[in-house]
This record gives sequence, structure tokens and C-alpha cells, in this order.
Amino acid sequence: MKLEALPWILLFLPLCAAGIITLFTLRSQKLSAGLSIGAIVSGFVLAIALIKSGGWEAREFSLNWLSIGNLNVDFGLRLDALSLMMLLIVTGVGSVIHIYSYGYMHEDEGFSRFFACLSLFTFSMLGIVLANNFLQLFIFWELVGVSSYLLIGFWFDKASAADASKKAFLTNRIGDFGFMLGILTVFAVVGSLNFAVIQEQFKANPALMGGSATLAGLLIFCGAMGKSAQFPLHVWLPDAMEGPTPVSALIHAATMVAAGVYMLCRVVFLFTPEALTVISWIGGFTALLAALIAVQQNDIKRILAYSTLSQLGYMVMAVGLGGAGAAMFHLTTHAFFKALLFLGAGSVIHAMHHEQDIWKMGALRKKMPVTFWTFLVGTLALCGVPPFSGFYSKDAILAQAWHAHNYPLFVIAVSVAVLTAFYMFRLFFVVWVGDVRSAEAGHAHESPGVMIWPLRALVVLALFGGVLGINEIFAAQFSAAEHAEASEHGLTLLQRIAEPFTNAPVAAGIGIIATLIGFLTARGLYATAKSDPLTSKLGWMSRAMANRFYFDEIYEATVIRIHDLAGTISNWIDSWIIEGLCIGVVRGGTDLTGRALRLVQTGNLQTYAFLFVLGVAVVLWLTLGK
Amino acid sequence: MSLEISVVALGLIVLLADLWLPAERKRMLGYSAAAALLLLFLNTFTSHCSCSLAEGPDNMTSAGMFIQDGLAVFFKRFFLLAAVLVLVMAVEFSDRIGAGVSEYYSLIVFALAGMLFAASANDFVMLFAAIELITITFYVLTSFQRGRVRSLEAGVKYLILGALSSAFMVYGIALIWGTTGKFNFQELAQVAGKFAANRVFLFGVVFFLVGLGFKIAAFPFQMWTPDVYEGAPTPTTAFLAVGSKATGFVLLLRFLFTAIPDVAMHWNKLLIIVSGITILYGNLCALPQRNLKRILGYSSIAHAGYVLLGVAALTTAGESAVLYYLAGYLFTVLAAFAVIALVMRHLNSEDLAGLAGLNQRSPLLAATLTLAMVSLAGIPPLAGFFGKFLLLKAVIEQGPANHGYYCLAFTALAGVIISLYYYFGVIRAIYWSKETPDLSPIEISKPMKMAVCFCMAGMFYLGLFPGALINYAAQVVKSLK
Amino acid sequence: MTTLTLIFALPLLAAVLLAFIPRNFAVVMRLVALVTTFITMLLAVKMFWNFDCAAADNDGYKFVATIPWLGSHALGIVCRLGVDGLNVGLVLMGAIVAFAAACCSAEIKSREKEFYILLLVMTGGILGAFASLDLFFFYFFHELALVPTFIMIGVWGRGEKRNFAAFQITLYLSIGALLTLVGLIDLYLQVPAEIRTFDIPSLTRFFVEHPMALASQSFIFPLLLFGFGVLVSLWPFHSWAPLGYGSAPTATAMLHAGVLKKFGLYGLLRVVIPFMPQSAQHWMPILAWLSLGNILYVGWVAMKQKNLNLLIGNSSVAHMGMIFLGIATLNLVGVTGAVVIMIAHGFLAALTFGLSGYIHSQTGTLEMSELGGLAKKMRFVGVAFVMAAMAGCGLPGFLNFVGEATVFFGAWARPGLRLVTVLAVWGALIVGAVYMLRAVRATLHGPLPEKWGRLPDAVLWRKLPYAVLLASLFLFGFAPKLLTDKIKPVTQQIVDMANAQEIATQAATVPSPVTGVSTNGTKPAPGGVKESGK
Amino acid sequence: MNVGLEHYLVVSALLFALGLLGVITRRNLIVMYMSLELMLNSANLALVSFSRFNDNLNGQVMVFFIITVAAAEVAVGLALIVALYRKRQSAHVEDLTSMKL
Amino acid sequence: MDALLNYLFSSNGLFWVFAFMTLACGGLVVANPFSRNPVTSAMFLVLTIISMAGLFVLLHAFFLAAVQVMVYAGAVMVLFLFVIMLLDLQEEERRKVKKLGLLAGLLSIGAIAGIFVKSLMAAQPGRGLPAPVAEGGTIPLGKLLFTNYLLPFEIVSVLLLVAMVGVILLSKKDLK
Repeated sequence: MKLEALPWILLFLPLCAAGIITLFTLRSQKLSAGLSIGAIVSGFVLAIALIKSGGWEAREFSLNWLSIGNLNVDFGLRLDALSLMMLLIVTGVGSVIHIYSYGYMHEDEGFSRFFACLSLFTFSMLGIVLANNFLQLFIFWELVGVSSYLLIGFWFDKASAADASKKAFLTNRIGDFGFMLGILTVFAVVGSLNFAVIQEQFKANPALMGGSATLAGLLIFCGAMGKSAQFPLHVWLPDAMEGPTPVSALIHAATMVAAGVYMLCRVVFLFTPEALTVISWIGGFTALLAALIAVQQNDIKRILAYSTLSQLGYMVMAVGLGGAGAAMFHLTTHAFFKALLFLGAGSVIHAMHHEQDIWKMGALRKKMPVTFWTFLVGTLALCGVPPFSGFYSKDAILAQAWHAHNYPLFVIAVSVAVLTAFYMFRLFFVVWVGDVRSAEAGHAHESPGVMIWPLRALVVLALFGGVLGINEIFAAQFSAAEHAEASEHGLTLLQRIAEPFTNAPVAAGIGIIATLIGFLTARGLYATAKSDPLTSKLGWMSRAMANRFYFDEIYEATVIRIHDLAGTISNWIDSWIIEGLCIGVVRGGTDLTGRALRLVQTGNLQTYAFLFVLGVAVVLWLTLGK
Repeated sequence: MSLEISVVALGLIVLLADLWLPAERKRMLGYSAAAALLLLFLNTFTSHCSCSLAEGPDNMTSAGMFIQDGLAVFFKRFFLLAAVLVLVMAVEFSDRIGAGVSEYYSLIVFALAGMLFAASANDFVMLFAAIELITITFYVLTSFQRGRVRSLEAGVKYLILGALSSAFMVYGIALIWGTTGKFNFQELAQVAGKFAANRVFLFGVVFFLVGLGFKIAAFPFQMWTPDVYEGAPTPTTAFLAVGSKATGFVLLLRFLFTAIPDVAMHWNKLLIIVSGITILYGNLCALPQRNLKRILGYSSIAHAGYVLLGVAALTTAGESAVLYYLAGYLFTVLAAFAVIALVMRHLNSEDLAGLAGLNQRSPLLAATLTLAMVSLAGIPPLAGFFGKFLLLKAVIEQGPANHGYYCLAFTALAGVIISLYYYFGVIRAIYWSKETPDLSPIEISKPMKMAVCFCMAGMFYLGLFPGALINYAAQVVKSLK
Repeated sequence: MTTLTLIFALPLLAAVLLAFIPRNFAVVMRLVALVTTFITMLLAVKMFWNFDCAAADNDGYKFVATIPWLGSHALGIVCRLGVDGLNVGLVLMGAIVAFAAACCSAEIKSREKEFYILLLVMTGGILGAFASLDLFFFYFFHELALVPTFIMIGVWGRGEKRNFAAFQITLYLSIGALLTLVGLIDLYLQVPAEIRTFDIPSLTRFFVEHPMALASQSFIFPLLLFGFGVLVSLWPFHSWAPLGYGSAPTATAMLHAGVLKKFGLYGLLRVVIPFMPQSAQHWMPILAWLSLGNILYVGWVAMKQKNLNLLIGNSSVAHMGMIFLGIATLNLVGVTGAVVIMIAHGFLAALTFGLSGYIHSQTGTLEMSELGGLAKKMRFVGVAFVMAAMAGCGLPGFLNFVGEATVFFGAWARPGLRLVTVLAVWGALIVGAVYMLRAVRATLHGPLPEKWGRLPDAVLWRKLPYAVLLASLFLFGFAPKLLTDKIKPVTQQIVDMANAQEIATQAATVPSPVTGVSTNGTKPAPGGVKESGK
Repeated sequence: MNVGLEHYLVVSALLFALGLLGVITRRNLIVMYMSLELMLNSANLALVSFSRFNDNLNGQVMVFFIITVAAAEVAVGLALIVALYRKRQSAHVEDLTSMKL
Repeated sequence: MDALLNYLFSSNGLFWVFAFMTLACGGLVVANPFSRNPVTSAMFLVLTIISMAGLFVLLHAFFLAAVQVMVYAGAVMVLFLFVIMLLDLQEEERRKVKKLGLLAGLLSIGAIAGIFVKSLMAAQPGRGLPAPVAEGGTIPLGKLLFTNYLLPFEIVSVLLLVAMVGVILLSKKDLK
């Protein structure tokens, strides 16, 4: 087999799996799962093989997909550090989650369908990762959207799930609207869609886009805003938790939402400083907002969802601050520990018979020890406790803010870190510690092995992800693009462990302190709480936080209402003005004229004769009257 | 002239044969007459016949009154064919007529003779005699069902209004002759230019056109049409709709384009207005109509308007379109009336409800009537579509010169759209009536079946393979100048 | 007799054959219709497959065949059939949809004979219209296909407003068709009398050499634009379409919305724009704004529909807007995109109407308030419907996306159309998604009402049409080059003709402004996208 | 003043107008019919006078034909009116409206 | 008085007499203020026709004058009277006259006549004509009729046959 074929196989294996499952093996659960899991695991193996064979340098394989005039769209695969790393994450974390799903979804009647959708999603995600041009990226972007739609709405007979999937899709579509316009703008100037070509051109002539550069950048950022759920398009992500938990883990924690950040990193050369400022602020704001909301959520998955939002905000902020490498680094570690957390939550939910309210849980530590330990590792990693992976990546972002001398954002980032530690430990104490608060919690027991082993695998990554040198690979990728001063050669393990403190000690220190503050506050409030003490203390603030700052209501009142109104008006015009008035008048008028004219035909000979003579007179007058 | 003599002789033979024939053989008489006419029709295509290919003004006989040019031959064939079909229809209809069936056949033949003469008329006197022969015959034919008040009423209406129009026409002829001193069309054509500004002459022309307008049922001389169509026996109506109307058109063409071409050129405005209003009037009035024969009456007004489009264009393209359209109209209308004659045979009225369940009673008739309606509505692939296409083309061709023609074209289109409704209403009545009171099969005699099938074939032929007739018509109209 | 002649003649012959089968052999009729359309489809596939290697005549048409005994040589009317890149796809699409429609006609339980005859006539008419190289027969066959539509809606239609629907559709389409007829006749009359012809290639050659007078253009162009526009439900002449399709029997809606409607667009591309370039330049911005009426306004209307078929009908109208926008760009990319959408929409419309027809035949209603959760019971139909909805909101993987994206690229290249494009993208991506998802949500998702507990999923042979249509959408969606490579040369020619004047004046006044932007090996086509480079 | 063609024509025109008036005002079919005869006669008068003043006998031949045809027409017409009268017991136009609209 | 009588019996004078009689009697046919009886109308029609015959004589159309009296006054009018008697027609009922209709009718007839007279004045067809010489005697007319106009003559004979057949059929009594 030729080496060029490998990425293609890697990409299309999941699609084939999805196709075969849909067409042939819907009846046989085992076969379906086997196909789907097989596809992604082989994908993982192939990804490793690719890295082994070709290393991290950039290469492209492409076919012409569409060519009309100067619109040349390739179907191309771009392999470089960025995409290869992403490949590893997607297939790696994906494999784990696939296997986990086999246990989690065991009793569901849509089992095969679930795996088909998962494989479709994997295909789309791999497509995004490997895309070498804008349109292809957009294509898979949309496909990711639709597979997410299918997975969120997996239990479509539940109204809430059906609505959530719709909302997710539409919100994403709003982002895509901007994305599409951005692509159009870029193409109109550059005349190509290929990333490499565009980058070349930008390198040759930085002022290529002129005045439209910022606008184009921001439009493209809209796409990321939708997928990565940045303010103000963040509303769909918490609702998306209506999907099965593995889906939340895979899509809404590890991969799909990361696509936005990935895309920003992919095209980071496009953004002007002004655009980057906007991006960083939106990221920072989202991080803070989501963290605040998470503090007052009671649904275990929603807390994790807002936490995801908040972390994504971090990443976007990092990109905005010029730290694409840091963003990707955090993306990677976040994929590990957030998947871990979600799968842990899934295990809990599974054990609790689909009860998700944390205040109905408690003292699960004894009942589910493995899940407990793995969840704890995830929590620590998320909170950025050294030496867990999250510490390194988050520190990289804080350091980026520090180095960029953007102190307002640095402050925001730190306060987010405080809040993160706070709400995560709130969750931790309420769920695992404390008293048993319900019958389900009393009867809970550990999940089966097929669900536990993936957790264990992820624990390893969450633990050591920070020191594997991932950041250096990214740094190398972006060094050319942003003239980073990161060294080319690899560091030793020890250097890696100490890197935060050598690089930006102040940031690292403040980060650790922030985490500590968060932890202590949470312990003080929740270690033994029966219900949420904060609710009464914060008053309206708490209600606002619990109600997610009323964003859904605001949208309801604006975007949706406006469209609804437009629809009503158009419909009214259609049925009354066009159909009723125009057609009605034409029809009625014709009919009436016919009936009126007919009255002339009285049947009376004399009238006829008279009209005859009248006619003659008129004709005469017309011809000879003058 | 042997054709005309043969036809008149045939009429006499039919009259006489009646004296000796027993009552049960009378059907055969009608068929024989039809067969004889068919032979005469076919004979027009053979080169031996004196009337077939002998064309051109050289062949004028009887002091130039009788002209046997291409146009005349075209219309003679047209009338013969129509008469054959009408005769077959009349045989089918005979049990409703009661006494005098043979006279009915012979009168049809005499009316045909009048039409044949009219087709060749090249002189006002001749024209007058021929037209009166047709008209007076039709007075009788219309009121032939003496048992029915409606038939008599229709006869009287046709009589009074026909006489009125005759009076106008005669007065017009008097004035035209008085000013120019010419009865002959060719001679008139040579001097007509001089009189283009003579108002008495123009007055005469208008009066004459009034007479022709009555024949073709053009607005505002269309009042009689629905009543007479409804009241007359169905074969008469059919002959009236096809033969009488075509006579009007052949005379109109001859008069306008042979006799007074220089004057006619200035009359496009009048023709446009008349044609437009006729189309709209016919179609609008037909909309709320429930009586099938009245629908066809109004529709025949509308179709007169369509044909007038071709006249109004004042070009050879328009003239040949007129011929083409009339040919298509012949098959279509005769097919429709044949079905009506058969279906409504035992009903007192011709209400649309009588068509209910026709598709089960006789699929052939149902299909025929459907196709006839579709063709009248001007929908491919039937004759009506191509005819309308040619007419529109002729009119639009004149558009750049006079924008009134564009308006006329759009008026015609509006008419077509309106007409869709009542034509489709007929189709709906056949296939999708709720009530189906009578489902007894309809018996159709062989000749009638053949006639109906022939009409259908004609509609399809003219719609799909228009080439031959177009060439023929284009060649024929050359003889007008 | 070429493949093309067979494709067009088979359904008509079958219709004649059916006329002679007694009416109680309904199964035979159905079989005849199915077999005929199936063979037609296979032939069309074969023709499409062989298209590239087939011999072309001087004008680039392939599979050219003349049916000499139809028409009138004296008037320059000759029934000549042939395909080039522009219509080969349309013929293929038409044949596939016709087969699907025949499959979906199983719901007809009364007067099968008439129905199948009309269906076959319609099919033959449609294929004839697209295959015709003669303007007269182009119109003739369209009319031939149109009339059965009216009758089928009037007779086998459903819903209380069926009569009004039939009335309205007849009124609109007749007006459109007749306006078109006037326009076409006038177009024909622009050629000197001695060489008058309806032959499209000859006319093309003539008008390339002798541009039409401006006065004639400014009369004929709007006539044809709006004549065709009415036929394609151009806003604001669209209101016939949703109601008409909503009331039509499934097969009719599939054929009309899917295929027959493209007649107008095809006419615009084949005749109107290349023959009358100056008017085209003048009218196209207006058309672009009107297309927004379709995309946005009708999209909004679709959002408010309570009946599934009305919603689908409106969405179909909305999609027409994208095609109009593509045409209005008058550049290679946009116009090619428009053609792609024409084909894509054909499959899609047939698919959606077929599916809704199935739902209707099972539940007896299409009121969305009464439906819900059907995906539980109708797995296959549910999946197919979701796919259709996704295709409808322009999801990649389906052919529709290719077309829409291409149209956007084309439109964006016209600086004057930027604002329109922005709104169109909004309409396509957001509004389109809103109503499509709403349909899915209301019919397939959500809890299943008690009364639909025993609904059956489609049996194998009823799945066939949907599978065929979906497969077509996927196939071309994955490999759009199959289509675009065929379309491109023709659209290039059309665009060149339409922009001939512009190019000439530009060349005369501005000495070719070469911008510094070099694009990686892509050649800016004449009249192509490349107009916006600063 | 010498009587010329115009005088005759005016008389004929007035006669024509009178006939017309009769047709549209009188309700008795027979009287209407008589008025029609009046109109035909006015044409005859015009023809004869033209014939005289144009020195051309052809017009008089036409008059001959008109008279003949009118006689035939009268015969048929009266027979028709009689037949109708037998059915309806009326020769009044306003009773002849069984077909209308 | 003599002068008046002389004038009256000169051809010009006779014209005025006959013209007046024609029009007056014609008027009485159409609108007799004293009687609406069809018989009266018929009698006045006979008078009109006879006066017209006088005009014909003045125009030297002797044969036609004779025909006019014999065919019209003699045959046609007798036919009319017969029918009137046969049907036992009563006086036409005086139904309400639609004034508006009458007015419009009068207007249109007036318009037609007006336009005609106006045209006549404009065209002056009689102007510049030579002194009339044509004599409408039997011989020249007969010659014309049986040479040039033979064909219409034959057609008219068919017409008469048709009329005869028609009349017989219409007045047959053996009908349901």
C-alpha cells in the first residue's frame, strides 16, 4: 500500500463504517459497534503510522473536486503538526469514547444508529482536521454540525432533545453564515481557497486584503464562534447535553467544539491585530461568563458544559493574544480531561439511572471507587493543579496574557481560574462527598468494565498530557507564522515539568494561588452542605446565574421574534394580498364581467336588433365619424 | 363549375329520391349523399376534375363572376368535407327531426352549393345570390325541428337578424356599386384606390362589412349566435359554426384583399378593435355558461375573434394563418358537435350535467369531446394550438409597425386563458361529475364512428404535422392579390 | 434513432399504448408506466455516461436527431433533439424523477388509466422540452407536459383548496406560458424572413453575428424574463406554487416541482440571456433583488406554514431564488452554480414531495400539528426525510450545497451584488435551516401520538424511488465534476455572449487593468468571476 | 332646383332609417318584417337611382335579384312566423325569450 | 297654381310628390300614431311600394317599376295580409315603451343617417355626371340577365326551390 493512500483511508474508514451500518447492519448491534470502533481505532493506528512514517512536517495530498472558471476547489488533505496532532486527539479520544459507548448505550434500541452517527461524526471531524482549503473546511464544518444535530437529537422522541438539537444546529448555522461570508471575502481578494496559497500570498504582501482584512477575519471568526460556542453564540452548548453522555464527551468537550479553535489556529495568519483584539476579548468574556453560570448550575452535565464553554473561551482568548500554540496545547489537554470528566459523569448518570441533579447524589465515593478516582484526576487537571496536564496548558495561556502585557485579560483569566476551581470542587463535594441524598444514590454501583477502562486510559493522558511535549510540536508549527521564539529542539522531561515556572513564574504562581482560593471556598461552602448555600447569599445574582443570564430569553425576544414576525407578515401578505386581493380581484372581476356581459344576451330579439344598430353606429363613427 | 352543378344535382336527386324511398331506407339516403359528397371531395384532388387545379383569373367564367383560384378550391374542399361530416351527423340525428328527413339532407346539400358558389364569388351580385342561398337555407335548417319551440324561436331570431344584416349588406353593395360602378372585385380593385377618400364609398364598405360581420359573428354583430346555436338542431348548428362562418371569412378575405386592398390597409385599427373585443366578449360570456351548445356558441364568437387576428394583421402570413385556423376549427368543432348530437340525443336540454359518466358510456366520445375542448383551448399537440400560434405570429410580426398589434396579441392571450376555464369545465363534466344518472352505453353507427375518428385524426394531424397545410395555405393566399 | 429520441419517445408511445388497455387492468397500467420510465431512466443514464465520448455536431450538441415529419419546414420549425452540457443533466434528472414519480403513483386508487396516461404524457413532454433544439418544440413539449399537471391537480388533488389551487396554477402557468410564447415568437421574428428558424443553434449563431436591436431587446427581454419567471415562481408571482404542489397528487408535484419548473430557467439560460445581452445586463440586478424575494420572503412564509406540503412547496420556491441569483450573476461561476442547483433541486423536490406523499398516504393528513414522532415508526422514511431536509438547507454532501456555494462565489464576484449575496446567504443558511428543521421536528421528532402507533414503514419497492433520488443527490454531491465539467463549456459560452458588450466596451475604454494579484495557476475566465480584484 | 342623385339617395337613406326604426321599435314580428322589407326597398331605390345617373343598367339587374330574393325570404319568413305562432299563440318578440343569457 | 301644377307634373315635381309619399307612408308603416294594427302597416307598405314604383318610373326603370308593383305590392304584400288574417293578429299591445332604449335607438339611427348625409354632402356622387340616358326597359335588362348574370340567376332559381321546400316543410301539419 502506498503511503499517500493512508490519510485517505484514515479519513474514509469512518464514513464507510457509517454507510455500512446504515445500509446493512442496523439489526445487528455487535457488528455495528464493531465496525464503528474498528474504524476509529484503525484510524488511530493509521495516524500513528503517519507520524512515524512522515514525521511532523507539512505535506499535502489533493484531488481536484470542483473547478469552474477561477473557482478551483480541491479535495485535499493537509498533514502538518497541527493536523496530525489533532488527528491523534480525535482518533485517540474518540476511540476511548467509542468503546465506552458500547457499554453506556447497551440497552438503547437505537444502538446501531448511534454508532452510525458517531462514525459519521468522526468522519466529519477528521475532514475538518485534514482540510487543506476553506471550502472543504466549510463542508466538513457543516457535516460536523449535522452529525452533532443527529447525536444531540438522538433521543428524538424526547421533545427537549429534539428542540436542543434544532437549536444547536441553527446557532451553528448563524456562525456559519459569517464563516461563509468570510470565505467569500477572502476568495474575492486572493482568488484561492487553499490555506497554503493564501498564507504564501499574505507572506508576500501582508496588506493584501487592505481594509477588508479585519472584517474578513472577524467573519471567519464567526464560524469559530458558532462551533466553539463563544459569546454570543454560546447558548446551544448547554442544551446540547440532552444528547447521550458519550456524545457530550466526544463532541461537546473533546472534539467538535475544539474545531473552532483549531480553525482559528489554522488560519491565524489572516487576522489583523484589531481582529485579534476582538477575538481575545470575546474569548475572555465567554470564559468569565460561562464560569459564572456554571457556579449556579445543578445538573452535572450542564456544569461540565459551562466549564467547557469557559475553557473554550480560554483557548479563543489565547489565539487572540497571539498564542495559537498555547491554545492548541490547552485544547489537547482539555480534550483529555474533559472527556474524562464527561465519561465519569456518564458513569455516574448510568449508575443513577439517568438522574443528573447533583443535589440528588452524594457520597458516591464508596459506591463507585474507580469512577471517583478518575473523576478526581479530571477535576484536578481542569482546575490546573500541578502537575496535572491542565496546569501546563492553562499556564501557557496565562503566560501568554502576561507576556502580551494584556493585564485586563490576565485578570479575567485568573478570576476564571478561581471560579473554575470553585465550581468543580462544588461539584466534587456535592456528588462524591457528603451524605446520600436520594434512593438512587443509595443503590448506585460501579459501572461495567467496558466503561471503566476507558476512564483509566484517559486518566493517564490527563495526568501526563502536560509534559509530553505537545506544546513544542505546536510551537514549531506556529513559529514560522508568528515568529515565536520557542526553541526548535526538544526539551528534557524535567525541563518540561518546570517549564511554567521558568517561562513565566508570576503567571504560574498566580494561577496556582487562584486554584487554591477556588478550592478553599468550595470546600468551605459545600463540604457538608445539604442544599446550595450560595443561592440565598447571592440573591438575584444567583437567579441570573442559574438562568444563564437570560440569554435564551434575550434571543427569544430578538432574533427569533424578528424572524417570526417577518414570517407572519410575509405569510399574511401571501395569503391576503397576493392570493386574496390580486388573484381574488382578477378572478372575481373576470367572473363578474362575464356575468354582466351575459346580461346583454336578453333573448329579446328587439334588444339584439337595437344592439346591432348601435354597433353599426359605433363602427361608422369610428371609421367615418371624423 | 361542374362541382357546383353536381352538388345542386345531388340536392335535387335527394329531394326526388325521397318520393320513392320507403321510410326505413331514408338513413341510407343520407349516407349515400354523404358518400357522394365524399367522392366529389376526393375528386377535387384528381387532376382530371375541371375545378381542381385550374386556377387563376384566366379561368374566370360567366363574365368574371365566378373565379376558380386556389382560395376557392381550398374553401370548396373545406365546405365539402364539412358537409360530409354534417350529413353523417344529420343521419344520426334524423330520428329527432321526424318528417322531412330527406329534405333536411337536401337542404344541407343546397346550403353547401351556396357555400361553393360563395367561395368562387368574384362579384357582388354573385356574392349576394350565394349568400342569400346559404342564409335562406339556414333559416329553414335552423327551424327544422318544428316540434320544438326553441328551434322555431332560433329560426325566427336568425331570420330577423339575418334579414337585417342582409339589408345592410345590400345597401352597402348599392353604395359601393353606385360610387364605383363596379360589381366585379378585380375591376373594383383597380379603381378602389381612387375612392379611398370617398365617404359614400367607405360608408358602403362599412355596411357591407356589417353584413359579413354578422355571418362570422364578430362583435358587435354576434348577438344571435348563442341563441341560434342553442335552438337549432345540432347538425345545423355544426354547419352554421363551420360552413357559414367560413363563408363569411372567405368573402371577407376576398373583399378586403382582392377587392379593396388599398382601402383595407388603413383599416387595421378597426379590425384590431373588433377582433380584440370579439375575443374577450365570447370568452367572458362563456364563463358562467352551463348549456353546452351555448358554450360552443360563445366560443365560436371568441374563435371568430381569433381568426380576425389573422385578418387584422393584413399580411399574407395572417391570411394563411386564417386558413390554417379554420381548417383546424373544422375538425374540432365538428367533433364537438358530433358528440353533442349523439349524447344529447334523448335529452331535452344540453346542460353540462348530461355529459356525466360519458367516459363510461362511450370512451370514444368522451375522448373526442375532450380532445376537441383541448384543441379549442389551443393546447398542444392539437390543431388549435398550431392555429393560434400562426395567428399570434402573424399579429406579432406587425407589432413593431403598430403597437396596437401587441395589445391585440395580449388581448388574445387573455382570452385564451379565460377560455381554459370553461373548456376544462366541459372536460370535468365528462369525467368527474358527482352524479351519474344514466350509464347506458351509447350506440354509435359505423359511419359516425368513422366520422368522429376522422375528426380526431384531423386534429392530431394538423397539430403535429402542420407542414403540408401551411405550405398549401401559403400558396393559396397568393391568389388573393 | 438515437438514445435521446428513444428517451423522449418511449413515454409518449407508452401513453398511447395505455389508451388501448381496458380500464380494469390497473396493475398492467402501473407496470407499463413503471417499466417505461425505468427503461427511460436507464437510457438517460447511459446517455449521460456516454456523453463525453459522443460525437458532437458543429454547435457542440451531441446525440442530435431530427424527427423530420414533425413541424413545418416552411416556418423553420423542425423537431430536432440534442443535448449539450447544459441539458444533458436535466434530461437525466428528468428521467430519474419520472421513474421515481411512477413509483410513487401507487397512492392513486381511482381512474388509474387516465392518471398513468397523463403521467406518461407529462414525462414525455418534459423530456422533449429539455431535449429539444427547436424553440417551437421546446415550448410545445412544455405545454404538452403542463396540461396534464392542471388536470391531475384538479382531479386527483387533495385538500379543501384543491379547486382553488388548480384554478390558480392554471391561471399563473398559462399566463407565464403565453407571455413566453409571445416573446419567443417575437424573438423568432427578429431574424430576417428568408432565414427564419426556431432552431436554437442557428439562432445562436445568428445573434452572435447580428446582435439584436436594442428596442427589440427591451421589449422581448422582460416578456421572456417574466414569462419564464412566472413559470418558475419568481417572486412575486410565486403564490401558485406552494398551494399547487400542496394540493397536487404526489407524482405530479414531484414531476412539476422537480423537473418541469426548470423549463423556465433553462429557457432563460438557453435563449434569453445569450440572445439579449444588453437587456440582460440591465435586468440582472433587478432579477437579483427579486431572487431575494424568493429566498428570504418565501423562506419566511415557509416558516409559518402549518401544513407539511405547503412548507415544502414554499421551500421549493425559495430554492428557485438561489437559481435566479446564480443566473443574475452573469458570470461563469454563478451561472454554472445555477445549473447545478437546477439539477439538484430536481432530485430534492421530487424526494421531499415523494416522502410527504408517503406520509400522507399513510396518515391521511399533513397538518404538522397532528403529526410527530413518525421517525419512530417509519425508520426509512424518517432517515430519508431528514436527509432531504438537510439537503434542503444546503448541507454539503448533497448536490445542492455545491450549487449554492458556487452561486455564492459567483455572486460575490459581482461587487454590485454583495448586499444581495449577504442576505441570500442568510436566507439559505439560516432561514432555510429554520423551516426545514421545523418540518423535521414537527413530523418526525417529538413524542409519537397514540393514533400513529401502527404505521408501517415503506416496503422495499416503495423505498426504491427515494433511494434512487438520494443516491443521485449523493453521487453528484460527492463528485460534482461529473456535472460541472459538462456544464462549464456551455455556461462559458452563454456568459461570453451575455457579456460580449461589456467586454467590448471595457477593451475599448480601459486598457486591460491587470491587477497585481496572481492566482495560483487559475486562469481568470473571460467574463468570469474575476471582477472584484482591487 | 334640379332633382339629382343626391335627392334620391337622401330619400333612400331616410327610408332605410325608417325601416331600421321599425325593426327596433315595433314588437310585432310581422311588422318588424315589413320594416325589413322597407330597408331592402331603400337599397333598391339607391341602386336604381345610381343606375340611372351612372348610366349603367347593371344596378337594375341587382335590384331584380334583390326583389326575387326578398320574395323568397318573405315566403320562408312568414311560414316560420306562422309555425311559431301555432306553437306559442303569439307573434310578439317579447314572448320569444325562452333562450337567453 | 298652374305653375305649381306644372311643376308638380314635371319630373322634378313628381319626384317631390313621390318622395314625400314614399317617406310618409313608410313612416306610417313604422309608426302610425293612430293605429298599431299590422293590417294598417301592411296597407301603408303597399302604398310605399307603389310610390317607389313611381320613383322608379321617374328614373326610367320601367321594368323594375312594373316588377315592383306586381311582385311586391301584388304578391308579397298579399302574402303578408294573408298571414295577418290567418293568425288573426290583434292590435299590437301597447306595452310600456322603454324610453331610454327608444331614445338610444333613435340616436343611433339618427347618427347613421346623419353620417350618411354628411358623407353624401362630402362626396357629392352626383356631381359632374352626364345627363342620364339609361333606359331600364325589358329588353336590355333581359339581355343582361341572361348573358352576364346567368349564373346568379341560376343560383337564385335554386334559392327559390329551397324557399319552396322550406315553406312546405315549415307549414306541414303532421307534427307531434
